[in-house]
Amino acid sequence: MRREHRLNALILGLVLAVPLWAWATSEPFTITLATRAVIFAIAGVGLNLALGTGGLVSLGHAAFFGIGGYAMGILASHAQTYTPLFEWPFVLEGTKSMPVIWLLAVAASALAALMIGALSLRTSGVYFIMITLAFGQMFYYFMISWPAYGGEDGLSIYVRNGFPGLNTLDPIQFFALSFAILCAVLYLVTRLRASAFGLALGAARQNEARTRAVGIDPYRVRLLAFTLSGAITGLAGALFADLNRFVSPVMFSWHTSGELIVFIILGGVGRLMGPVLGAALYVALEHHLGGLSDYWQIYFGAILLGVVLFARGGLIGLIVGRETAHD
Amino acid sequence: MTDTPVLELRNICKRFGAVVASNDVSLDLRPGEIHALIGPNGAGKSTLIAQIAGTLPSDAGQVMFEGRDVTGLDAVARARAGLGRTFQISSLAMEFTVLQNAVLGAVGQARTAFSLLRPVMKDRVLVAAAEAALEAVGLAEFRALRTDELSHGQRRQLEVAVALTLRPRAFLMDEPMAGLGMEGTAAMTGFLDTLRQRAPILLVEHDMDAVFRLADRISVLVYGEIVATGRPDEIRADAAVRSAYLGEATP
Amino acid sequence: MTFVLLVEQVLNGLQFGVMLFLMAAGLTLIFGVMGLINLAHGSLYMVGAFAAATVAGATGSFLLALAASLGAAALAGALVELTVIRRLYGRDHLDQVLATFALILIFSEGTRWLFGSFPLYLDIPPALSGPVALPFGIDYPRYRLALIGIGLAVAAALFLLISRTRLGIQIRAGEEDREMIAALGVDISKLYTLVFALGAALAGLAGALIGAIQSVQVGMGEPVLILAFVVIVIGGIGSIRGALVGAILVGLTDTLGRALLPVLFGLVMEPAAAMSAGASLASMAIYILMAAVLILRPRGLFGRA
Amino acid sequence: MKMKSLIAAAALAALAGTAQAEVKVGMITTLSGGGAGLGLDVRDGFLLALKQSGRDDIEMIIEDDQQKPDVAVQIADRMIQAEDVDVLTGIIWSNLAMAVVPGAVAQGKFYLSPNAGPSALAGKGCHPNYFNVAWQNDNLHEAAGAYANSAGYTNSFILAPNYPAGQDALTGYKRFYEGELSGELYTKLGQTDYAAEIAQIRASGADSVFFFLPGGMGISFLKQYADSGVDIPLIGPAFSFDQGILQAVGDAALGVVNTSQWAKDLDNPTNAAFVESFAAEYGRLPSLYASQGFDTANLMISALEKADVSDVEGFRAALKAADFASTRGDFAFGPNNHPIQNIYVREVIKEGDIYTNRTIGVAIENHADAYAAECGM
Repeated sequence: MRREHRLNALILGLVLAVPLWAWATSEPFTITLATRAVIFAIAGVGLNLALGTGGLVSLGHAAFFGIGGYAMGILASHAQTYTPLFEWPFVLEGTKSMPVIWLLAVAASALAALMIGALSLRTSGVYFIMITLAFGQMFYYFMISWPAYGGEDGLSIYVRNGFPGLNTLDPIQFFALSFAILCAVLYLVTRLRASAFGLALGAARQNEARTRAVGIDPYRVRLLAFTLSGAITGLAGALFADLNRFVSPVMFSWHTSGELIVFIILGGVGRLMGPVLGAALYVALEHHLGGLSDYWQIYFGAILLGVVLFARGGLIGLIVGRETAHD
Repeated sequence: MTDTPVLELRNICKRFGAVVASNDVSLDLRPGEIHALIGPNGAGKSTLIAQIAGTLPSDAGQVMFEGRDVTGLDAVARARAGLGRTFQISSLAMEFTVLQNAVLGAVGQARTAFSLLRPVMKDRVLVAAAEAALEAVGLAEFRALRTDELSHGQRRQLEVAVALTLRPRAFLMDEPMAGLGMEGTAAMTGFLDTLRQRAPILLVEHDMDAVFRLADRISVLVYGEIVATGRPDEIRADAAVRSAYLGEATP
Repeated sequence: MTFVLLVEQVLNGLQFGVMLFLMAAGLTLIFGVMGLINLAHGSLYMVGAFAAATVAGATGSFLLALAASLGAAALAGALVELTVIRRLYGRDHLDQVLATFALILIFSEGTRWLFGSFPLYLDIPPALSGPVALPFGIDYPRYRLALIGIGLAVAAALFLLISRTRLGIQIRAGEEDREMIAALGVDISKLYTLVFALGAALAGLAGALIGAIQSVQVGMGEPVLILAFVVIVIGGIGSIRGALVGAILVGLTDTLGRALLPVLFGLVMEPAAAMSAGASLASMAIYILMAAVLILRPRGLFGRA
Repeated sequence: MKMKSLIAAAALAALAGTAQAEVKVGMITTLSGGGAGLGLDVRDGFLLALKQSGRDDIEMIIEDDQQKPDVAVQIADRMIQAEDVDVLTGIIWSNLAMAVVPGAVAQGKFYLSPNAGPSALAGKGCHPNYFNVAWQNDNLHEAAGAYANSAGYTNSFILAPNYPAGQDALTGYKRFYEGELSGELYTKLGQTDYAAEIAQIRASGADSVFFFLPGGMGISFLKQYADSGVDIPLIGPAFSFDQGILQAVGDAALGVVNTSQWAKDLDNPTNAAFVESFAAEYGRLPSLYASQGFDTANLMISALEKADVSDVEGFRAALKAADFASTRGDFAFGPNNHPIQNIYVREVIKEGDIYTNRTIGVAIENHADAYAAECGM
């Protein structure tokens, strides 16, 4: 346990140190890469709440990532053209303010997660994996063919949205903002995991009959976990859209859902910092392997395969050993 | 007042295809008593427990709990209504510590499963309730162990401890002595003897010594039907029971 | 929409469904016996199509091409089972999803490395090309009729294999109780390799048959894979009968949705908007079907509780 | 591997030559996955032109966008922030162009498009630093509509995938086509089975079918259409009849009429030399995309001859002059920096064992796009 704590601190320290070093040596692109890793990490931490702590293997979290992204895209594009989103029953104007966008991204993805979860959680196991995939695909095809916001072309936002007191166009400042959100999300998830809710969620994953027998309804516990998980992933989606200043239906594709799972498994399922380490490694590998060969995905596939087959418990598991019980 | 049953089954039926698992079963559990349910393997004891606990819906009949019809309630609602059960095969969160399992019961009892931010293992009230339950079954010194590191017998004890944390108004216990060994069985028997003061126990048990020592009344289930109900000495003397059941497992 | 057109669309849906069944049967068999989710099943479909295109290009014989697709896919399947898949039995579904996701990357880029980035050529054999006249004045492609026939024949053969042969008994025993068949003295690892290769061969055959009327290219397996998953989830995972029913249901829903929804929307909306909205809904139709089935029957139509 | 060696050669050459006046070009294109064929052709055409120019002061940085917009944006960020490139090029897909181009030109870089031409970048979103060397997305479809008129078709059935480029394609066709429509269909993006659509075409009583189904979708449609026995003539844009995929379609494509701004047999010396040298260098016939990559590089080189890339105004004016020998013959930029060029009508034929196209006429001469008026540049 202590070792995992130290490792967690080390990972977070590295994620902070690399862009700071890049800033000092004027390597803005490395900062952008680190920001990408941090945002993926937030999405992964969100999914890990459902997948790791709750045992809910969702292959449809791209839906929430995409909804968060489009919340940003839609609000900012309306602000860009000075047209309201709708005027009835009340006037909703577009906005270029990150806090407002985040609020709406979280609300919209939480609502979607609540509805998808309410239906999907009636199933379990492989069926759950597949029904979440189906919901993700529904959103994907809907966004491709819905012409109002660019369809498959997506939406470009020419200038990154603003945050009071910061210049978000400066890579290091936007990184700092993303990193602060990652820390806040990690803190929130730590609290959730240690709470009575976290205990009930873990119990529902390990033994559903036991959970029922103590008078806790696993369905409701899981639904809340799924909703919170979707909301966090949605927040990451809004940040991701701001990083790229662009959203497209690719955010909804099942490959995105797969990648989020990859982060978690690379790092370690159910580990607090698993998705952080996984996302950082993923971005680093993608960046360096891409330069090696046209066929770099073969190597990437082989590395993934190696981790699944030989590093059970992910890389954190490999380093600190089996997860021990903790009070 | 004392004669009003806490738990009452009225004409409960369950069939799986052609197999009749429980056929028109009626029995009751009165305050302060241990009512043992015995019968040969495959008689339908565990099915009946599942029907009472609400994990298995009945085809017909009613389950009354404290004068209330709970037939339509699911397992969660019945647990909340005050039915504390232990499972025949230990059913615990194996990755949790012993204490965490007990605290889980306390959380269920306190209905704080949706408390999101307070660290549950630092909640004095819940932890105290959990530790008291562990103390009662003799597991206090193992509180920090991972549950999958417990011996089989210790897991049975933990099952009972979790049921205790629920502060139920009736216990359903499915073979709490199984695999306990001589000493463990003796300790558990002594413990259950005092437990009936807190709430009556419907006890399914194979250990006949324990059953005849503890039970105020005994019901005998054969092929899903109750063939006899009575005081231990009545059951010992009952001809139907002797032929159907006690022939193969003499007390 | 005329009656003739409707009949033709139903035939189209049936043919699409039967092809999906070939994919889904292997997938559901592998899940039923080994409890494995295989995302790389679409890659085996691609392997079959590429093998068929290569052999057809070299020999000009469609039958040899089909044989090559069966052989190559079965071989690839057996190889993957021996090296990777057998380490995944008994792992949780999450590990299986990720490992087979990695296999997709390796298969896709490996195929591109071997065959290049351009689609390959594979055509319908001359004997089966062109339309054939059916009753009610329907002209229907001969090859598509043949596909329906082949698919149903494979389905029948599969049912016979499972219900009548020694291998079938072992497969069914494997679905019921894994320890049991080991105790019966069946070489379980050989059985697993065999079942995996059989599933792979079916996928390869589907790839070759479909490749002749579609595009043989890298990544061709993925859309089909997702559809095959939809099929087996609707049918109930592990059930061959469920896969057949699910496949035909999905085939009909997709085809008739594409044909009818824009027309239906046209009744209440202006044509251009109806076209777009109808097409959007049609592209989501099978996912809506799947969600609806799972909400009503959380283990699919023929799934075991 | 070839890419590596070419880049290495370019880099070495750059080192050997004068370090002065070095130009850095960032190419973001699709080199992996199902759409890699297009990116490879653009890249190879581009590199061929560089090689033939003999210039040793152009440094190429080539990256694979995996056909994912977020990856393309990330690569563009790196090329701009870390590599400090002068010119960006290479993107194949409209949605990736929409993600990258506005940001790149806003940061003062030049972008030369070798393939995608979304309407948003031709109209309101036009930019002085953005030059399209291929076509505006609607162009080939508009030409198909014009061809349908001249061929005497009066009752077309039209279909395209349900996504913006598909909607633009049908709009583009209808903009020039004057006859009636017997049917209009949107299919699913990535769809591979067209039995249902072909049945509707058969029942529609149309005299012509216009379709826009890029990549594998077109291959599937053509094979299934040929096999269905429906003999209504097909018209399409060149994308489904390109050198790279014709071999996979085979006989099913023979005789089909398609519209293109380029063809292998266009009679001009630049094109003849290009076709011959491309085949010699890479061992395959060039495609439409290869010709676009080749033209893009030559446009850039022609501008470099006139002005240093650091002289932004001068370089921009030199690009705008389009003073280079195009494989398409006459080529000029309109007010929105999009091409004014002939769109030809081609027919698919078989030359020996190879399927290819033969030019049979001109669909529209000196065609510009419909969005130039919206461009406030």
